Parts: sequence; structure tokens; C-alpha cells
Amino acid sequence: MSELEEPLRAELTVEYPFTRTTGTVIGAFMTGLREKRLFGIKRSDGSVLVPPLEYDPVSSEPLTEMVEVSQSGIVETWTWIDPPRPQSPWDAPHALALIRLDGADTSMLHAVLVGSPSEMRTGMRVTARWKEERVGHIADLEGFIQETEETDS
Amino acid sequence: MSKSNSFRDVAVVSVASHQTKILSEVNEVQLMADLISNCRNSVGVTQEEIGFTCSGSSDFLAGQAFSFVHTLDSVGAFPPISESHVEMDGAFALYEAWVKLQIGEVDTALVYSYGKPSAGSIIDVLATQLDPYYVSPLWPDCFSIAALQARLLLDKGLITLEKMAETSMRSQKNGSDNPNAVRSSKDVSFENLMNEPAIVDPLRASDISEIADGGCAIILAAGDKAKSLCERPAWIKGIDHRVDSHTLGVRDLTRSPSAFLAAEKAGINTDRLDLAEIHGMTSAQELILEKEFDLNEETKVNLSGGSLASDTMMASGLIRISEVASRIISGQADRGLAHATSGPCLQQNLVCILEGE
Amino acid sequence: MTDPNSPPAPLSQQVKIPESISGLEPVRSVRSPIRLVYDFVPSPPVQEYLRSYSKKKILGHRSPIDGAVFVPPRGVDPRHGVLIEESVELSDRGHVGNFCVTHLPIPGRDDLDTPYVSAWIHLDGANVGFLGLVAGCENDEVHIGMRVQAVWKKEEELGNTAENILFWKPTGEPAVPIEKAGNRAWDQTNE
Amino acid sequence: MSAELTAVLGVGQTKYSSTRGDVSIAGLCREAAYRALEDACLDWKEIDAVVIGKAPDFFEGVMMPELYLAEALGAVGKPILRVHTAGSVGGSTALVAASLIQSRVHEKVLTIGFEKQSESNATWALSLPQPFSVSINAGAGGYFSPIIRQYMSRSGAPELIGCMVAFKDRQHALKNPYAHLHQNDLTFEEVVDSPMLWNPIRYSETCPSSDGACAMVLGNEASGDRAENPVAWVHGTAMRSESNNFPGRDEVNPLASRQCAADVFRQAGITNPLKEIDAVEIYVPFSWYEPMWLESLGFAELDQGWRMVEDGTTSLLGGELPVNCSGGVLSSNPIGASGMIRFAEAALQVRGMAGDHQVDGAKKSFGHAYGGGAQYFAMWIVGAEKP
Repeated sequence: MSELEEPLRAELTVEYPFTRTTGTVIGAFMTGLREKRLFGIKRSDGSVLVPPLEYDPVSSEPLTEMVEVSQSGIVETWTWIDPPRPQSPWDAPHALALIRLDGADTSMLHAVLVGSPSEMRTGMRVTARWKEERVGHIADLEGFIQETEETDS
Repeated sequence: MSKSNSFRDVAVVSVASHQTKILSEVNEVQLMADLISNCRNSVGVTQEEIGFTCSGSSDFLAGQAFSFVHTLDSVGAFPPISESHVEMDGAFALYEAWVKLQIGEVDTALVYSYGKPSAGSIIDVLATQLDPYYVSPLWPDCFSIAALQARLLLDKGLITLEKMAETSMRSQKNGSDNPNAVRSSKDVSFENLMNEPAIVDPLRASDISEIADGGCAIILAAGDKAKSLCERPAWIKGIDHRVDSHTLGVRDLTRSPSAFLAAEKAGINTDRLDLAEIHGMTSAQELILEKEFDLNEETKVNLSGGSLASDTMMASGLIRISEVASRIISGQADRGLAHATSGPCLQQNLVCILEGE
Repeated sequence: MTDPNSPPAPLSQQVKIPESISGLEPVRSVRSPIRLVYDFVPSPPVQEYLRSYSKKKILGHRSPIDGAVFVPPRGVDPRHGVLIEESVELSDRGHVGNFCVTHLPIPGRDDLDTPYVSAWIHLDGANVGFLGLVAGCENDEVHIGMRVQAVWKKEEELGNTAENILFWKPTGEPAVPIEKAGNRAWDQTNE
Repeated sequence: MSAELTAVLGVGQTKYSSTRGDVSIAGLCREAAYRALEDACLDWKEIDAVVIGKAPDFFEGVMMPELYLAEALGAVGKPILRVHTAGSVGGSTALVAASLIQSRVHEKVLTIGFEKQSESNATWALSLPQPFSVSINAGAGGYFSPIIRQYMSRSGAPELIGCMVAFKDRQHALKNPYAHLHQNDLTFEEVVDSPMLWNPIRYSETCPSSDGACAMVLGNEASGDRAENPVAWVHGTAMRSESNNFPGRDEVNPLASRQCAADVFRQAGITNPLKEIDAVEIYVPFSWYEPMWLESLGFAELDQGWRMVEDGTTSLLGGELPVNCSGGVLSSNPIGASGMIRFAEAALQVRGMAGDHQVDGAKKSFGHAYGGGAQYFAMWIVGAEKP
């Protein structure tokens, strides 16, 4: 190949429209999202996993008792996403955070919708914001927003 | 690996690796043909003399189903070979080969792995590794996930931004002696690193591993065979790997229990360590690992620059083993630890303890 | 087993669904599309191979071990794992080593009417086959050993691509005997 | 030093079907794993390590899914390995698990193969168009049809042998509750009249696309001795691979296949496979591969394998060497599990636990898988008695 020639190249797009069947537990969580509710599942020691798994994440024993948890909680850790990832549900810069909901003993990954990283701090209280149109998908939850006295009520 | 058993002596006798920002002069097959030939030739064995071959690679990384089938060309698999492949870092392929040698039916094994992340967007590719129902559809990139972990460590006072910068500086300085290091600098200054802006808050560019293309090949041999092929084989004194829960919100992300357990099972505490090659995606992860392995001043960490200097997904772990082994084979060190990781936030970890005689 | 056609019941955990949603139509599946874009750059030997098509030439790679010629070039001899440097120009004639009459459409090839014949074309001077379409005759006339030649696109349509060859058509020459067709030819010439 | 004796302590399978719409990926795998543990009378806690195999990650769109599945499979705090050797992966996975026992590294290992093909479209996943290459080969059938044509021409086999294999395997499947295809009213004429897809391969001569998982628990000699249910003892294991498309390659009867078979029979001390093996599970995704592999493996003379199909030797109904009593890949094909199903079904036969498709008194059986362009081979021989 001559050094002057640009190498031949092409875009290779790998694209699939995956449809995942959920089973009962994940399906119930997704049904909850559609209905603007958040559910977890109880472990044998009584602690609550949110989002729920079909099995204990350490012992692998099946879990069966689903419980509703609060739509508010605290930010355990966060980072700032700018620009937003192209395939993510978000069009604007946002925080990505692990959020522990009141009544849950584990945290879930989702967005915190604030304008800049200066508005973020570990331990801040946030509350769920829902999309208008919900289909039973993790992105039915538009994200979390800072909890104020108004949102708290 | 259970302590009640005595295992067959197996050693690394030959290594070859190459890493570069973008592999353009050759493709993966040609790169691996070159590395595998070098590895075999330097100890004078042909493929027909190799008892078992095992490789590691990823279809998702290559953008092609069954990508490893093409790379079999680089081995020269005719006459047919006894062979297997893991969709894991090459360090786990080495583990499988070590197990095979323990059975006692073959005395030599070839291990290789490679990755060409420059072909795609690794940060999108790695999002597909996460929980497919709750996490992956949100497309979090791998560095953001690692940033969540780093902030937890900082918030809890377990590390500092200064310690992270010192770790990055160590990588860049050490890397200046390593031709495979993509990001290295003899004169990097602590102040400059501290002044870098966070690109994935709280991580600065220098806290994040430098993505590189490349590959690695290693030959293992057992007992007398190892001694006949190599003047000073790097004996595998212990090797073990463990996995933690995948669910981020369940784990204590400030720790890596599986790394600790693998090191303990591999026999880390039986003697001092001259050097350690540890595999992390961020400076913060290196700090977690140093703590899990209880490394002290006696142990030189990542003399190669580590994966912060050059990170080739699917090969970085195997390269850590080759870096420790080559220093033992050349007589620069007597005992070292090599570590490989996989999955988000140090989910899965392998530890290999190597020793010269 | 009482009725072999009735499968074992799936392992259903007795999951307690919260009352607030238990009467509703449950979500059973989620959509999770994936789109990943890769920058595909052929290796240097394949670059050279593709470029040669624009000059209506087909390049192969000759093994330093025993002179076996591979097309398309793979950069290495897959039997020995050694790098190959030497390119050779091959004829655009050869024979059908083997073939398949396909009755299924291929995604992205709306131009192909089924059934069509895809074949392993063994070029004169090459020691392995590569895939090509055979046309210019009835499908049931295609046979192992049939001599074929390339039908190229018009000069002005030539690009750096193997698609410059539209298809392979019969030459009418006497067929290669079946025991010398395809990969089997190698054993016999080298014994 | 010799290898530790290895036993199959438990086998678990899911019902195979085109869509297992009632479960998640983890739920599918757990169903098989749970049944294998139950069969082995063991708990998650008693397992030392997990070895998981599946075909390309693109099928489900989860990269290295063993990471996500670690906790579903009881692997937290334990070693987990993930094998991928194309179509042979289910077999190779079982062999990697066996090597963990044979080497005395572990005492009890859970191994599992799965595929949930319904999450996407398998044919697409297998034929991602590569830029700059001429896309004219539709799926695996397009690749294997010329090889089958070559076999037919070499052996002079009658044209309908493939249909006979397909009909036989679908009849066998009726005796296997886990099989995907249960075609109760299928007639031989319907098999023959089925549309041609890749001449000479008819639709009825191809495997289905299935969701499913298959798991086994393997243990060392002491655990085999202690087991409550009958166990299958491993008598031989072998893997071989060869490159694709090189001069002189025999695609019909690859050398890797012949050498792999020779190795596994040598280990098991078997000199006359046809006489000494009682049941065979071989990987037959296209019907003609039954006679082709019977020859390559040494169960039949070269070019004579088709006669065993024609005269009913390979039928469960009184044949001397029943082949694929489970219905085979032609009746259930969750790709990543298909090889392991062959290995597990071979074990079920010698344990006497194959139910309605049991070969009476089977003492030694053969499990087989292949993949790539007939390049990757995995085989094992299991017996009711210790080797």
C-alpha cells in the first residue's frame, strides 16, 4: 500500500432490537414503574433490595416477597455526564448516581436531573420524577430531582 | 485452589506482548502470529510440541461473532491442536491452561489474548456488560461507573485526590521505560496532574486508563520441561480467581472482596513480594487493590506503568502476568504478584504469584 | 413420566406480587435495542487486494513454507501461523470447487432472486476457494469442477471492492475431474 | 500422577422452546442449574466453582454475561469461567469443568450452557455483514450444504438419507419431554416434501432455534461414591481444533474430528466403538451430519455411514447403535447449550435416567459437539462403571 493512499475503511454497525422477557420479579418491578410505583424484594434477613432480583445476590436463594418502597431517598455517590451518552434516555447533561430509596437497603443506578455538578453532593435527598408516557421500562423513571419541601409533601 | 493439595510445578517460560494506541500496520491475526512465533521460537518449541492452547478475546470488542475463529490462523492449527477459548481476559485462559497442566497429561501450553478497542467505542461496548434489565438500557459508560466508585472512596476518606495523582504519576514515570506504554512521561509533575480538570467527576484524564490495541502470548511448561526450556523459569506458586456480586448497589464498592480472597487463596502471604503488576481501570482502583493485597514499600508496583499506561481489554490481565514473569526470568526479581480484573468496579479478579528459583 | 409430551413445569417461585399491581396486566418483556458502530479498516494485505480489484486484478498470498496460494490474502498461512509477505496476481478464471443452491433471501441483498447459486471458486493459480455467485446458466447445470470466468462490472463502475465481479459464468471448457476439484486438488499435486 | 476420576452427579435441563417468555436470562439458567443441583442432592453452597458456556454474546446482547449471571448461579466468592468455542461450546464447557475435577483443583463443579435466542434473531447475529466482502452466504446452511453435497457425491448415499435422519430424530423427540419439537403427526412424506432451503438441505432437515439451558454437576471420585442417585463416570475427554479453508483440508471428514475421536477412544480403552458404545449423542444440526460423523468418529466404515441410517441401526426402536435418542440438535437447539445437552444426555443414558428414551442397559455412551466451519470438536465417553 502506498503511503500516500488513505486506507480503505467503512463503518460497521451492529444493531439489534432486543426484546427481553422479564420473568415474574423483574416484570413486577417494570409493571410498578408503569404505575409510578417502586418495588423491592425482601432478603432472608429482612433487608430490601431495590431494584428487586429474583435471587439473593450473595447466597443465590430464591427471593419471593416484594414490597413497595418510597420514591425518595439519598444520593450515595454520583458523577457528572456531559455530554449525555448518545443511546441513553437523556438529552441534557445530568448526574448519574447510586440512589438508596427510603425503605431500601441497597442502591439503584439512575440519573439526577440538575443543571450543573455544583448542585450535586453526596447525601443529598432526591425524589423520583416520572415520564408522562410509561411502558414498563427502567426509563419510565425520567430520573430523580432534588427533594424540596414542595416535592417532599 | 485448595491448600490440602500439592500442585504440579508449572512455570511461565516465554512471553511476548505488544501494545500501541491504534494497530494499523497489521491486523490482530498478523499481530498474534508474530507474537506467538516469537514466543515459541525464543524457547525453541514448535506448535506440534505444544500440548494445549488456550486463548481469550471478545466478540463484542471485535464487532464480529466468532472473531476468535479467525485468530486461530495465527497459531497455525494444522495438524489439529488441543485447544480451547474463553470469552475472558487472557489471564483466565492462562488459568485454564494451568489447570490442564495439573492433570499431568501434557507438559506445555500456549496462551494468548488480544483486543483492538480502537475499532469501536469501548465505553459503549462495556455498557452492554451491565445488568440487561435495570442498568444497560441507561447506557452508563464504564468510566462513569468507575467514577461512582472513586467518589465513594474520596467521600469516605479512604483515598485522596493527591494519592490518586501520585498513582497516575507512578504509572507515567514507570511507563517511560516500557515501549508498550502508550501514555508515559519521565517528567510528569504532581502539580500538573493535580491541576487537571475532572473529566468524569471526580476522575481526571490521568486517573483513567489509556485505551490501547495489542496482544500477548505466553508459554507455560511443567517441571523438568520448564527447566529444559528456560534457565530461570517463573514458577507459578499460586493462582486463583474469584467473583463478586454484579449488582453495584449491593456491593461495598470501596472494596474488592474477590481480589482479597483470590490473593489469599493464591498464597500471597507466604513470603515478601518484590513486585506487583495490578490491573485497574482507574488510579482509584489501583489504590483499592494495593489495600486488598496489603502491598507495602518493599513491593514495587506496576514497573511497566500498568494498565493506566496501556489498557488493552481482554489482554491487560495476561500482560500483567507477562510483565512479572519476564522480570523473574531475567533475574531482576525473585517473587511477584500479577493481577487481572474483569467486570465493573473490580467485580472479578485473578491473582497469580510467580517466583524464580 | 406420564406424558412425555408435557414438559416439566417451569420452576415458578411463588412470588408475592404487591396488591397495588397484582390485578393489572403485568409487564412481560422490555425492549432494549443496541447499536454499536465500529470503524472497520481491513488489514494492509486486504487493502492491497481490494485496490487491485479496481484494475480488474485478483491478488493472492503465497506461503513461504510451500508456495500454497491463498485468496483473499489472510496475512498468515493458517496451517503454520507464519506471516505471508508475497502477493501474486491470479487469473480471473477457475473452477467450481463446490456450491450451494440457496432458496432463502439474504438480508441486504434484495438484488438476488432466489434460488441462486453461491460457489467456492478455485482460481487457476490459487490453492483455496473463495465465495462467488455463479450465473449465466441454469442453476441445475452447475456442477463440481465446472470451469468459470469472472464477469466484471463496466470499467466506469469499478471500485476498490470484490463486488466488481458481478458473477462467474461457465466458460464451456472441459470440467475439472471431481477428484481434482476444490481443496482435494492439493493432496494430489503434493504427493 | 494420573487424573482424578470424575463423575456426573447431576443433570438439569429446561424445557426447550422457541421463546421461553416466562423467564429472564437468569431465570432460564437457574431453572437448569437448580434441577442439576437437585439431581445431585447438593446445595448452591456445596459447589466449588462454576463454568458457563454460550455461543456469541450478540445473541442476547449481553457482553460476557457470566458477570451478570455470577450471583444467579451461586458463584459469588467462587471462581467462574466462561467458555466460547463456537457451536462446540456446550461440550467444551463440560470438558473445562471436568478438567477442574481431573486436576484436583476442585471437588464439585457446576457447569451450564445456555442460549436465549428469542431475544434477537440468530441468523442476523451469525451473519453480520462485513464491509468489503461479498455477502452471498445465508446462514450456516449455506456453509454446510456444499460439504453435504460433497459427502453425497463421495459416498453415493441415496438422496433421502437426510430425510430419514430427520424423521428418526423427530420420532425420538416425542419420547423426550424437554425437546423443543414435538411433531406428533409428522409423516416421512412431509419431511421429504418440506421446502428446499439450501439444496440439498430441506427445511425439515435443519435444527430449530430454541431458548434453553442445560446444566450438570461434576464431582470427584469421593463425591461420585457418596452420591445418592446413580452417577456417570467420565472415561475419556478430548478437544481438537483446526484452521479453516486451507489447501488439502478435508471438510467432509476433518482431521481434527478423526484425531479427537481417536484420542477419546484411546483414553476409554475402546477399540471397536460400534460394539462397545451403547448410546450416542452427536451434534447433528443438519440431518446429513449423522452419517458423516458416524464415519468420521469410527462407528462406520468410510462412505458407509448412511447404511446405518437406512437399515435402522441408529434408531431407538431396536437399532444396534441408537443415535440421538433425545431427538438431538434437530429437535432442540439452544446453541450455547446444544453441545452440553449431548454430553448430559450421554450421562443420563448410562445413569439409566433417560426416561422414555432410555436405551436398555446402556453401559457406555458417547457425547459429541462441533463448531465453526466443522473446525472445533469436543467429545467425551461416560460409563455406568468406573473406568
